[in-house]
Amino acid sequence: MAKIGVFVCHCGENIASMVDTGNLVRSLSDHPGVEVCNEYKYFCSDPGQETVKRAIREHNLTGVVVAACSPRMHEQTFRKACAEAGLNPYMLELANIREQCSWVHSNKEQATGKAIEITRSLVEKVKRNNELKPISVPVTRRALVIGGGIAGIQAALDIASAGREVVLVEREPSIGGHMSQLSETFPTLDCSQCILTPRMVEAIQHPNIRVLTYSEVEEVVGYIGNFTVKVRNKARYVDIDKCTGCGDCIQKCPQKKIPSEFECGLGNRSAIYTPFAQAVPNKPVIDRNRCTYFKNGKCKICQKTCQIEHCIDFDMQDTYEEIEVGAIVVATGFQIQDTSVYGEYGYGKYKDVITGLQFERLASASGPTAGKILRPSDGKEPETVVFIQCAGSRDPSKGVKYCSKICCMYTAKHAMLYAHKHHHGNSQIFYMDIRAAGKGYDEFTRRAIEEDGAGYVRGRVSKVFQENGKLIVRGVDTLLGKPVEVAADMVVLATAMVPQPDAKEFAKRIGIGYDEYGFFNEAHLKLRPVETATAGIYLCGACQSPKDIPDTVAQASASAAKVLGLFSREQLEREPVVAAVTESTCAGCWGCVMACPYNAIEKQDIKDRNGKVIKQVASVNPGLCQGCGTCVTFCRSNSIDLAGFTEKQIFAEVMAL
Amino acid sequence: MTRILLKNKLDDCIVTWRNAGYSVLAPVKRNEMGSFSEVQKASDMSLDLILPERTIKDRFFPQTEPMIRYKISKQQIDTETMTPPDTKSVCFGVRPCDAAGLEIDDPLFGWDYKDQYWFKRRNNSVIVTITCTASDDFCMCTSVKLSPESTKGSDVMLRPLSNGNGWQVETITERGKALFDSVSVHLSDEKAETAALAQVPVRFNVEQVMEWLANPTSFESQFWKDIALRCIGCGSCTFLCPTCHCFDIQDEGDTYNGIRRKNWDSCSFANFTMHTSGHNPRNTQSTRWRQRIMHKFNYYRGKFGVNSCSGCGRCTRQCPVDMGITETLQAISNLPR
Amino acid sequence: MSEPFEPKIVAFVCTYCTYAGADLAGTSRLKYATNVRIVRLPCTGRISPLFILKALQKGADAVLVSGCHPGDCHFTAGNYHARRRWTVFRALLSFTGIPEERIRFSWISAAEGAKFAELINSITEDTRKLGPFTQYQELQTIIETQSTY
Amino acid sequence: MGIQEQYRSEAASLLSSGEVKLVIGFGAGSTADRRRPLFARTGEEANRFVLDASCIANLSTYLLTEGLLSDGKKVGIFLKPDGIRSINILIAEAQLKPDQVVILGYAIENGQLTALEGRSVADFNGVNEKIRSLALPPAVQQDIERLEAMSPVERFQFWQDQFSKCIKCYACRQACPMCYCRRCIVDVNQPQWVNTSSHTLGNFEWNIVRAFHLAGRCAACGACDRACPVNIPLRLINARMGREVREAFDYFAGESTDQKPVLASFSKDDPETFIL
Repeated sequence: MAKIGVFVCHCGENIASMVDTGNLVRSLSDHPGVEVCNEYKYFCSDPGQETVKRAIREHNLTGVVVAACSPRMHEQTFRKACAEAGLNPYMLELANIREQCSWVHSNKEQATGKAIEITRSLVEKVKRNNELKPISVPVTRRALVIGGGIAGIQAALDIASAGREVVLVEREPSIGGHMSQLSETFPTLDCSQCILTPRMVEAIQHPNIRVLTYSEVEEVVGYIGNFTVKVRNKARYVDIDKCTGCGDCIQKCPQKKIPSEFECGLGNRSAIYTPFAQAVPNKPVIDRNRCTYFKNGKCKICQKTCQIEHCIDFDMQDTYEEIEVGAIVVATGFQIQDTSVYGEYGYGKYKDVITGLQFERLASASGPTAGKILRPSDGKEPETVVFIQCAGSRDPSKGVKYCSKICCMYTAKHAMLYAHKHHHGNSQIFYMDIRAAGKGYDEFTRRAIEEDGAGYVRGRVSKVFQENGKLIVRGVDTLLGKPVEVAADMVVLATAMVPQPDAKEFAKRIGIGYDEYGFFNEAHLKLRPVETATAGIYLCGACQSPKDIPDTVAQASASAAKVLGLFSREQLEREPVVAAVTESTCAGCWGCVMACPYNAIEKQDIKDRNGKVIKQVASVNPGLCQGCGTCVTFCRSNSIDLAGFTEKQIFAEVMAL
Repeated sequence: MTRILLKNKLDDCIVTWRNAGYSVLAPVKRNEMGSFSEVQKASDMSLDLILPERTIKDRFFPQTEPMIRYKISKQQIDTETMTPPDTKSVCFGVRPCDAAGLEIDDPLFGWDYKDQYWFKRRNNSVIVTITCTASDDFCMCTSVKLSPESTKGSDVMLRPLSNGNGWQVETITERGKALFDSVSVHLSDEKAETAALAQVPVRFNVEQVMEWLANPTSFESQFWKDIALRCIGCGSCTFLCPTCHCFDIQDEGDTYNGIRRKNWDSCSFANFTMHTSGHNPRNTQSTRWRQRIMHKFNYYRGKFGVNSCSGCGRCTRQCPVDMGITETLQAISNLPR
Repeated sequence: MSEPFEPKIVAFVCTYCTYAGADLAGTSRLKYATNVRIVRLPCTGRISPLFILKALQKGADAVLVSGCHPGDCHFTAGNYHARRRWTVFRALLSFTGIPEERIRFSWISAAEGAKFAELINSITEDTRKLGPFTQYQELQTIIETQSTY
Repeated sequence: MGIQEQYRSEAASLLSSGEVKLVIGFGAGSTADRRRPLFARTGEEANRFVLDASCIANLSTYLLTEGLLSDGKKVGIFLKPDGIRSINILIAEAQLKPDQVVILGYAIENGQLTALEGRSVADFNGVNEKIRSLALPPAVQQDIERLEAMSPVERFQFWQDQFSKCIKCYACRQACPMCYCRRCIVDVNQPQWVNTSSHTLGNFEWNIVRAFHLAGRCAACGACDRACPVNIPLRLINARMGREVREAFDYFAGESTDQKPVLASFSKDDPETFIL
């Protein structure tokens, strides 16, 4: 006979204020098979768990229902408690009377009725739970890091330094990401390249890291500890093993007027090029769309120039490789929003209206102006520069709803850099608020204002237009309540950080969730910020949400720690929620085999005593089965069932509602 | 002198019977199926059917019968026995074969334990049979020693008049007599000619069949395998049979309440004899068909002295693959001996 | 005055998306009708049409089936399989006269707490307008009386 | 020589040459208009085969008789195009091996019989167009349209009237070549998804589940409908399901032997207008 313990948690007032727990306890005490039913303020606390454990021992309970929060919160807590008290941890169900009851209702009587039904239904389910044992699967102790910006580099280095192999995949010809484009970095103003390039070099030279640049992840199959990743190595037309990086080919390339992506269009590159001087690997790539040979069938000057035989190969094809990994870190970064949506700011129309990232390039010593801040239109020094913050962020109508987080800081930095390079320059910053929370951040913005003379005007800019060779910035100073007009020589837009344009498609391909914008979803915003809902796939950097470098690096190390935690074991214990076949009734139609997304179902011979095959039936490989249950629903004769969510359990659950 | 029930008086009889607390059941063809259903008036009846698809047995031994209502609480399971209502009924227009089926089944339902469901309804019912003036290729009452005018199981026998206006009334039991006495004002006393009975040929020699079945060597005969080759193992012959009586007991309900029910079961089903172990003593269709024939013409007779077949022919008439008792028994009588 | 009709709605949801979305509605303290009872399954692929039939037998006035958006299935393809089944099953129910409004299907991601709350409110409201699903529920009462001649 | 004589002699030579161990066809029935399945094991028995416009049953059900094909030997069988569709589905679902079946195909059009060319399963795997063009009988089509024109309440009432007749004899299931499960879902009693009692609720559940299990697998042979002893128009519900998979997924069950079952496969572009 079932002896079920029901434990009703008040969760402080969270549940008790909306659910009459006394009533719930009375109802459940009277439910068939319920041996003991208690309520307590916090069952997840030590004394609370102790109560559960004691009840299991004293009453020889065969199952436990904790009516509390979502199983996504405390299922593990109470499973552990059950196990400690000698009850199989899978003889537990959580009745979600908080997230799905007390927190969402405002009528106590109805909420209580609902809580009673939810709990009863799970008592009926738990009566039919089976004792299960976790499944052990081997772990491939090699990690894949997708994205070679600072996030990916940091994660790769941390994992590699702990002695585990890493494959770092970057789709651009060089690692480095956005950070390599930056001039100086707040709040310390150290040169971005100076602090980044050592990491880039360390990554490519690290014996445990294999860097695959100009490569993309095409497909991920498998599960935690056992992923198979298909990577496409895009044809570079330059054999990077042979290339010495001398750069002669680049010099001779007749196509020289191609706007450089790295320079945000402020500089040019050739058709065979390295994205930037410190690129890692410092080996060129041919831009097929711009190359004279690929366009006209004639040229090959680079190949003729190259001293090394077969180094430049126009017949090179994309190649594919499959890599086995146990964990994946997604660090695919961000893009900046297309600012052309703000026609009133004149971006694209006026050459001297630029984005913050373009300003970085102007301010960078390695940039197109060698670090001089000059107007793109005429190369003159701007006397007055206007910075417009939130040019896209926090603007639900045209831009994005969220705050891009870094703009306040980099705008202050821009004003500062400008002041340092043009001592008599005038900078005006239109802002909504200054968000400078971070170590040394507020001090940094104060310094921009107080020491470097940045003028902050609180208000929005309504229009930028050209008049007499000046960019007239018209806005409102909301503190003074007056319209303002500034005649500027240059306008810098603090554009919003947005997900990569293909982020959603990518997330679908590798099987992780994303939010309405395309930023990837963490498993729990607060408590599991670097894990995704897909076990074994982790996140870091701006692909999850807008982030600055310190946060990105911290998160990268955190994801590395998660990976290393996973890799600390040779075997992994997995939820035993797997399917199993009833051989005697299986008709061998193979519908389940075809429906299974994991190829986890095989055909198995059933033999008689003489070894003669009498029939074939389906058989589940529990190592491959992920427990979705699609096969169970397909099976017409109900010959396959899913542990933890068996037909009997669900039937009982429904019949108790 | 014989009493006559004219068709135009049938409505008056129905009213009288209904007023006396009877529900009147008669063959009704509705939604492409003939069955015994409650009628309000004569025009509801489909009396010209040779046989409705469903038998009168259904009204005494329904396809599904609630037996016990149960309520599960923490302390105990409360049960309440469910019995048929006390309604009296007139079963009007039953064919002699169907009526005989009831009498054939009486000993089965009463030999060791009196089945209250069956007998309560039997005691509350009056069977008013109409003799057959037409038959079809499947009728075989004469082959099982019955006839289009056999009175077995009937309380009243009505014989259609040759002019088609009504029936000659012949009461057989006290119960039948009382029923028609209650409507005597609606009956006429006159001499009238009754229509000719249907000519149902004798299709097999049942004595020979019984003899062969009783021979122990017949049980393992190849005959069964050959004859049952095309049987697909559905239960339609058993469920439409006026004498088949096997049932299963099932509980149906939710967490708190439910009903224990008695449902028809069929020896044609592979699961009928399936053991929990997975072993099935009758694991082929031929053994199941053999069981059905043996039961009807050997075992039942051994226990109750009567064959469990009243010759209605539904087993063949409705068989999806044109099998049936007739063909099998014909084949048995034709076996070389 | 009779009491306003409170429909009974049974929801079969996958744990990774819609169940998480319902949790998010909770953590966001969004308010919605109390009429829904959630049955948690690992994936929409596990949601059998039989569950829907049993929910109707148990007196559900409406059934909701919900899971991850296409392409977002935690199990990569469970919801695609589910979608086919639903298409067929829905046509079947409709053909047998079970109104389409009684069986609802949706995609609700873990981030769509608001969508969950709104959907429950709108299904509750719609079902309240439709009234109890007496047609089906009467089948349940017939079984007690049927064959008791 | 008429088709009956042609097929009698062909069946006889298949049997006498030992190419097949058995030919499943039709013989005379208990009445003039009835034909019954006939199993011939010798050339002599093959002379009892009857083939005429009354031979409408789909005999493919018999191929799944337990043990029949386990010896690996071949069986000949008389089949109409719907029966060939059934064979294709059964092969696609791994219930039959194509090389164990010799098809004696025939078609009935306007009461006239024609022999179908080809004897092996492969021969008919290429006649998709012929199979696909199998139209529903106009009467079935009209009945479906009549039902669809009804309000849901009326439709429910229609089926309630029909299903209340059901006695759960399972003739529909037994007659169907696709119902080959070793254990039918209705016989699963732990848990009892389908009420086994033949009250109207249980009958509704059974008939809905049966139709669902046949969705995309029905060859529209009408065997269920003909087998039903209480005349429930089962083929309407099956035909409606057939139309659904055809319209929604461009799927025509039984047009080839390597079709993936419609409900064990999917396309990312499947329609989903009804999903909120």
